[in-house]
Amino acid sequence: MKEITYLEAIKEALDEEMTRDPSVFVLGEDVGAYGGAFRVTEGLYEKYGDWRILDTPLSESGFTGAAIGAALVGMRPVVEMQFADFISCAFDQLVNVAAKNHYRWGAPTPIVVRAPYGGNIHGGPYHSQNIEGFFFNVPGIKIVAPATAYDAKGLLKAAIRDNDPVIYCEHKYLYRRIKDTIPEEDYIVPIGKARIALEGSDVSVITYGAMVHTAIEAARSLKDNGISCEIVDLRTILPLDKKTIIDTVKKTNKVVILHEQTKTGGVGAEVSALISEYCFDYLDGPIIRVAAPDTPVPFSAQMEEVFIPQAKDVIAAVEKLMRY
Amino acid sequence: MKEITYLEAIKEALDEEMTRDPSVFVLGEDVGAYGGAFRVTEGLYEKYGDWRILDTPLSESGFTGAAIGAALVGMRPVVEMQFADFISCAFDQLVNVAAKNHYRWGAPTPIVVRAPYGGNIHGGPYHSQNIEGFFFNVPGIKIVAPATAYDAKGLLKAAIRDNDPVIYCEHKYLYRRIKDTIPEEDYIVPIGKARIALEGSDVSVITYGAMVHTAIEAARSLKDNGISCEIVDLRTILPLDKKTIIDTVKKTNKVVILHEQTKTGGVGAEVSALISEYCFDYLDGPIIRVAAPDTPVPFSAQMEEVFIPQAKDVIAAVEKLMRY
Amino acid sequence: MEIKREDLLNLYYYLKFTRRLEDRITSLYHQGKILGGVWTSNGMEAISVGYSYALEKNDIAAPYFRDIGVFLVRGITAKRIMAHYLGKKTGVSGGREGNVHMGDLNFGIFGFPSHLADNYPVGTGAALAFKIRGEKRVVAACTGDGGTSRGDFHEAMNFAAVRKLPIVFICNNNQYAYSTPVRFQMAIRNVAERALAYGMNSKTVDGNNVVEVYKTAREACEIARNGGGPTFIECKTMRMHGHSEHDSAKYVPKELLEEWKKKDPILTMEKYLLENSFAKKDELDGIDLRAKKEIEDAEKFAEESPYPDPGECFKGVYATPIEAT
Amino acid sequence: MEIKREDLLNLYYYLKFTRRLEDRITSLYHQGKILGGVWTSNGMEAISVGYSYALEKNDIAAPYFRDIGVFLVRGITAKRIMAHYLGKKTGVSGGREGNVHMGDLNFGIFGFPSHLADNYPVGTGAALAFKIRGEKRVVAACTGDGGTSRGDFHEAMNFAAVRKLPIVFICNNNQYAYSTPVRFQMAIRNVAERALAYGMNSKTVDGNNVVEVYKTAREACEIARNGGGPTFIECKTMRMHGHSEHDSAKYVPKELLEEWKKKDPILTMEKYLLENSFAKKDELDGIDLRAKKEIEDAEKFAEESPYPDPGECFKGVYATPIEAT
Ligand SMILES: Cc1ncc(C[n+]2csc(CCOP(=O)(O)OP(=O)(O)O)c2C)c(N)n1
Ligand SMILES: Cc1ncc(C[n+]2csc(CCOP(=O)(O)OP(=O)(O)O)c2C)c(N)n1
Ligand SMILES: [Mg+2]
Ligand SMILES: [Mg+2]
Repeated sequence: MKEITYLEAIKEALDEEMTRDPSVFVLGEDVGAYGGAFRVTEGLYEKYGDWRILDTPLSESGFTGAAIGAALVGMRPVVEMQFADFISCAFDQLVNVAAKNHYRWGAPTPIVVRAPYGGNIHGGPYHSQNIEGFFFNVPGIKIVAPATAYDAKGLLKAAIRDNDPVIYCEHKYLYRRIKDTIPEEDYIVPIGKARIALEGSDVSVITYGAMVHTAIEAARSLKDNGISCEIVDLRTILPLDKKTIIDTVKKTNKVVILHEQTKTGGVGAEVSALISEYCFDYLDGPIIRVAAPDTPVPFSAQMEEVFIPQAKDVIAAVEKLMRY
Repeated sequence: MKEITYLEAIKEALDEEMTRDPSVFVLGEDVGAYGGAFRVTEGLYEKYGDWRILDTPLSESGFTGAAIGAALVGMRPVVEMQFADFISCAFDQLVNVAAKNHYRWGAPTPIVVRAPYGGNIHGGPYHSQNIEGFFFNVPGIKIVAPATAYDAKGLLKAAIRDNDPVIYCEHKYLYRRIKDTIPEEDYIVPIGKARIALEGSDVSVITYGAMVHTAIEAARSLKDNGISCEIVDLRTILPLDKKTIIDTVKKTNKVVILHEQTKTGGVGAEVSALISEYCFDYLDGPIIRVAAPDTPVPFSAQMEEVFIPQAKDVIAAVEKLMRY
Repeated sequence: MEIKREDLLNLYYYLKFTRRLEDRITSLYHQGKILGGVWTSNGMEAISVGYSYALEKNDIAAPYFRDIGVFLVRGITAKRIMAHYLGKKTGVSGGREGNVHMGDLNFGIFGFPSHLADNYPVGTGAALAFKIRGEKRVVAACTGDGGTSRGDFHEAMNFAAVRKLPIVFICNNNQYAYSTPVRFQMAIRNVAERALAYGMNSKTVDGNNVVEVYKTAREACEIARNGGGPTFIECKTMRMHGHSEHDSAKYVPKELLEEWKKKDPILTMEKYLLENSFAKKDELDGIDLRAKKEIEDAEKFAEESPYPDPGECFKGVYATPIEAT
Repeated sequence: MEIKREDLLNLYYYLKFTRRLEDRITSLYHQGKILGGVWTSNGMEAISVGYSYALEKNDIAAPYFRDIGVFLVRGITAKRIMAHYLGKKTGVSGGREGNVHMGDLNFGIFGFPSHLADNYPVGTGAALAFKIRGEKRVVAACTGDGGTSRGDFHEAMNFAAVRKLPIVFICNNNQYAYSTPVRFQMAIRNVAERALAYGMNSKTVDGNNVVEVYKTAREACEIARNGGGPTFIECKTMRMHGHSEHDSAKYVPKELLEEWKKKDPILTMEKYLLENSFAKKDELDGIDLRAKKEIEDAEKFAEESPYPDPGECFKGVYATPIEAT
């Protein structure tokens, strides 16, 4: 057992998978000798060389398409977007080629697209976006978003071994801010399974990514007021783990959905709709969503703070629901 | 008053707006002398010439970007996607340039992107997609989707006069299949306002686009069984007309949401979540979504028929809800 | 480069096979038996046949939608293709897809995504895999003149050139993208000039001469296979029908069609074979008959095949489905 | 082309102004007063200054992120820029944006979208509008060597060439895209060769020579203005700092930096002005002082300016908001 950061967990997963399976390789901008904009691939170039830690020209569509083609002939490419925001340039290849290959002509496309996403780092509109919404209505794509270092490693390994295109949302804010004690031996975190980040009985807070930590902060403070929150960390966003969602609602009968993604058309809408469909009789109050407002991510610290959901917003939502 | 098809309504809106305002122009593939793949611009080239009905090279990102730039200096470009499916290639320009210009630096971007979308025409995975989901989580974009010839004309005019980027989803299935009697004089249908397509009291069916007609078909048959449906045609998908949605739910207390878009992460999820948030106490049953399954649009008629929601699916959902 | 007589006759066979198959598909479409749309390679068959015949069994083709010849040359049966067009269960895609939107990894053919030029980057990826693994395999990827205006064309060409990938890029320059003539698509004379931006070798060939297409592609494949990097091959031809069967193509000058009619790739090949005594007329007729027969069988097979089970709609989205919870 | 002494001194002033402003921004960043990141045009100022000085008031600039000089030349005050960097209410974007992500239609400057080369298509659109309306206005759009590998570069260049649009495309070739040297980005010698694919005229100039950049851009603008179509101008230079202030740029050989240090655009211009007797040293010092003073005032203004109201976050998404219902 050893303690590593979220960022180190990602790197370890890459390193171990590349050692285990020669078909795994990484491509993207500046991932090579430089080690990537966030230094996630640092050291891997020296170990695996120019063709397995492969610098590309500045061309997201081109190199994502190339990853797809390599996957079709047996490789397991991991694409690094320098920032998740640039995945918009590769949208067509992901949505129309990768996502549909298997359905259309039976060809698995085992690619992983690493998307360093999320705000709270003063990145402004183009270096802070949550991009899961772009792909959330696209059948054929899988989306994961680890909240802990443990899951960051286990989900990336699972994603690499998975036979479908997986968008791996790694939250930039968490890179060096959180740590976990990780087993020495190989493990994966299965795609499609949420986890209970905190057991509780009064209200369920369903969330993922960096917001899991915001939820925990809120839960701590709510506990002091005698309110017990159950926190569900979705981990996989597409497809959603319906069972865990349904189970928690049946247990607590009250739901707050929390995400950093903007509200309209966010993951929370789907979670809410699922609950209304499957747990209507178990609900003791409205389903409240705490999410970023429907705006781009503003740059100034003052504005970004009201953009990013805070623990106090979660607390207010829970308290409102408890009064219900 | 005169009767025209949905397709003619679109063409008339273009023609009248181009006459009214010299800053309106159309660009896209084969829109010129050829009149567009669906013949929507037929005749306009002769009238407005090469520079206002402008054929572009095959380059969706390039010509959408060009539309944005033209809009920034005072034009009101209407981009034609040959099929909505190809909008994926222009995704970055729409999401990262058009949608954010006004917020970031105060510059309005009055472009309209005409997106001939939807299935039921044996088009298969690449000529049938519903693309509203791509943009539904993108603040700064507006999305409209007319269900009638009257609205097709009025919404396109409103979209052209609007100062924001509007994605105008025109349903290919409706082009020549429906007609309306249209006033001779100029009119618009305001963006952001839903309409009650059918008044009713037992259950609300909230829908848009071609599915409005499916809902009407279902409502007719349900009426024979003594069930009265209220049909809400959203018309504008982003931003949603919350008031009309809330009002209908308060009236009927039972909701079916219907769309041709695939279910997960669809517009229906947001509508459902809004209802849970704002009308929880008015609900007499779960919110049921009738939507396409989470798959690409299959080609064969047999499969496409189970893909596209049918009146019988709506009837089954309503009946289930009535038994509730 | 010498070509064996056997290969010449095969090329002739595939030209005929492609023509006859698409003619039949067109008829079935007009009879209402094929739904959606039909796009053919009529008058352009030499390109898909020529470049795919240049590939070895282990190579990969990443075709575009006028490349039905690739499917035949690589061994997909007319039966499966015909059933595919009819939306049958026994077709290449089992009914999930239609027209040239098909692919089959067992035959080294990537599915064609409708979005033009998308298969250029995808093709580079397979070439990259071969390079990484040190395999002596190559890729041939194709698009139309229209597709060369797309960003994906640029990104793929550039990447292949930088990394010297074993790929041959084919461009079917049939002088139009739908209704848009090449002069409204690009301000250069030959599409091949596009390659200058990447420092890539290029060739412009007569796309109606299957032998020339084959030879040029074959040479480019050998260069690629031996580490010499990519080549771009522009095949000049003419689209002899409308863009699709919906389109009467009034925008194409009649004289242009007249001129190119004389250069029909099948006539050209027939003449070449006869004049150089590679074959006699009756041998060629026999070959034609073989193609005709196969297509008749294919049609029968397709017509008799069942439609897919509607429930198939729900299957196959993921290669690794998540267990339902 | 003759250049007036006044223009030469203006060019010198803007070079100095840009350098000093960015130097100050860099300091403030290291003091923690500027959040996020800082990217500068250090050593490359002649490009943004030169090409934007070539524009007329009514023309449009569509810059990229090393083009802060464009903002100064076009008349945006250092005060507003400094306040923008500090995230203040009085800044160009009122706090909604940071660093070179700013734009202002009143000054004919399109906002820079981070996605490189996105401003190439956007630029063509403004040029198209001018052509449609018959206005004698031109556009200058800029990107880096790295940005030329993107699809949007290709689609914009091609469209501009086909439609002979009044646009001048500038490329800042500073030999690296972040850590990636040009040779791993493209297999050509000069980025200018990219233009061959579009039948577009191109020039390669010394990007550290502001007079050369200005003259070449000015000539290209006049060609464009008079219906002669677009030109692509590659400005060779060297990025003298890291990609951003985060980056120590160890991957750049020291000798390369040494070599280019000697070619510093300000030194080059100073030498040119003195040797050709356009100005004396003290006059230049006076100009420098003027820039220095403006920046000091700007900093004071920015520091004293209020932060934006947090509620601003919710405003401005739409130009025509839908009445709340
Ligand atoms: C990205 C994209 N945009 C639009 C289309 C619609 N479309 C289908 S074929 C075609 C013209 C293609 O021209 P070209 O590449 O020259 O091929 P050709 O049909 O002439 O063989 C167009 C515009 C498409 N398939 N993909
Ligand atoms: C589409 C896109 N992908 C990635 C990035 C991240 N990024 C910012 S600057 C940069 C390198 C740019 O190189 P170049 O175009 O040569 O400009 P330079 O920084 O050298 O001036 C990269 C990769 C981006 N801004 N846009
Ligand atoms: Mg063509
Ligand atoms: Mg550079």
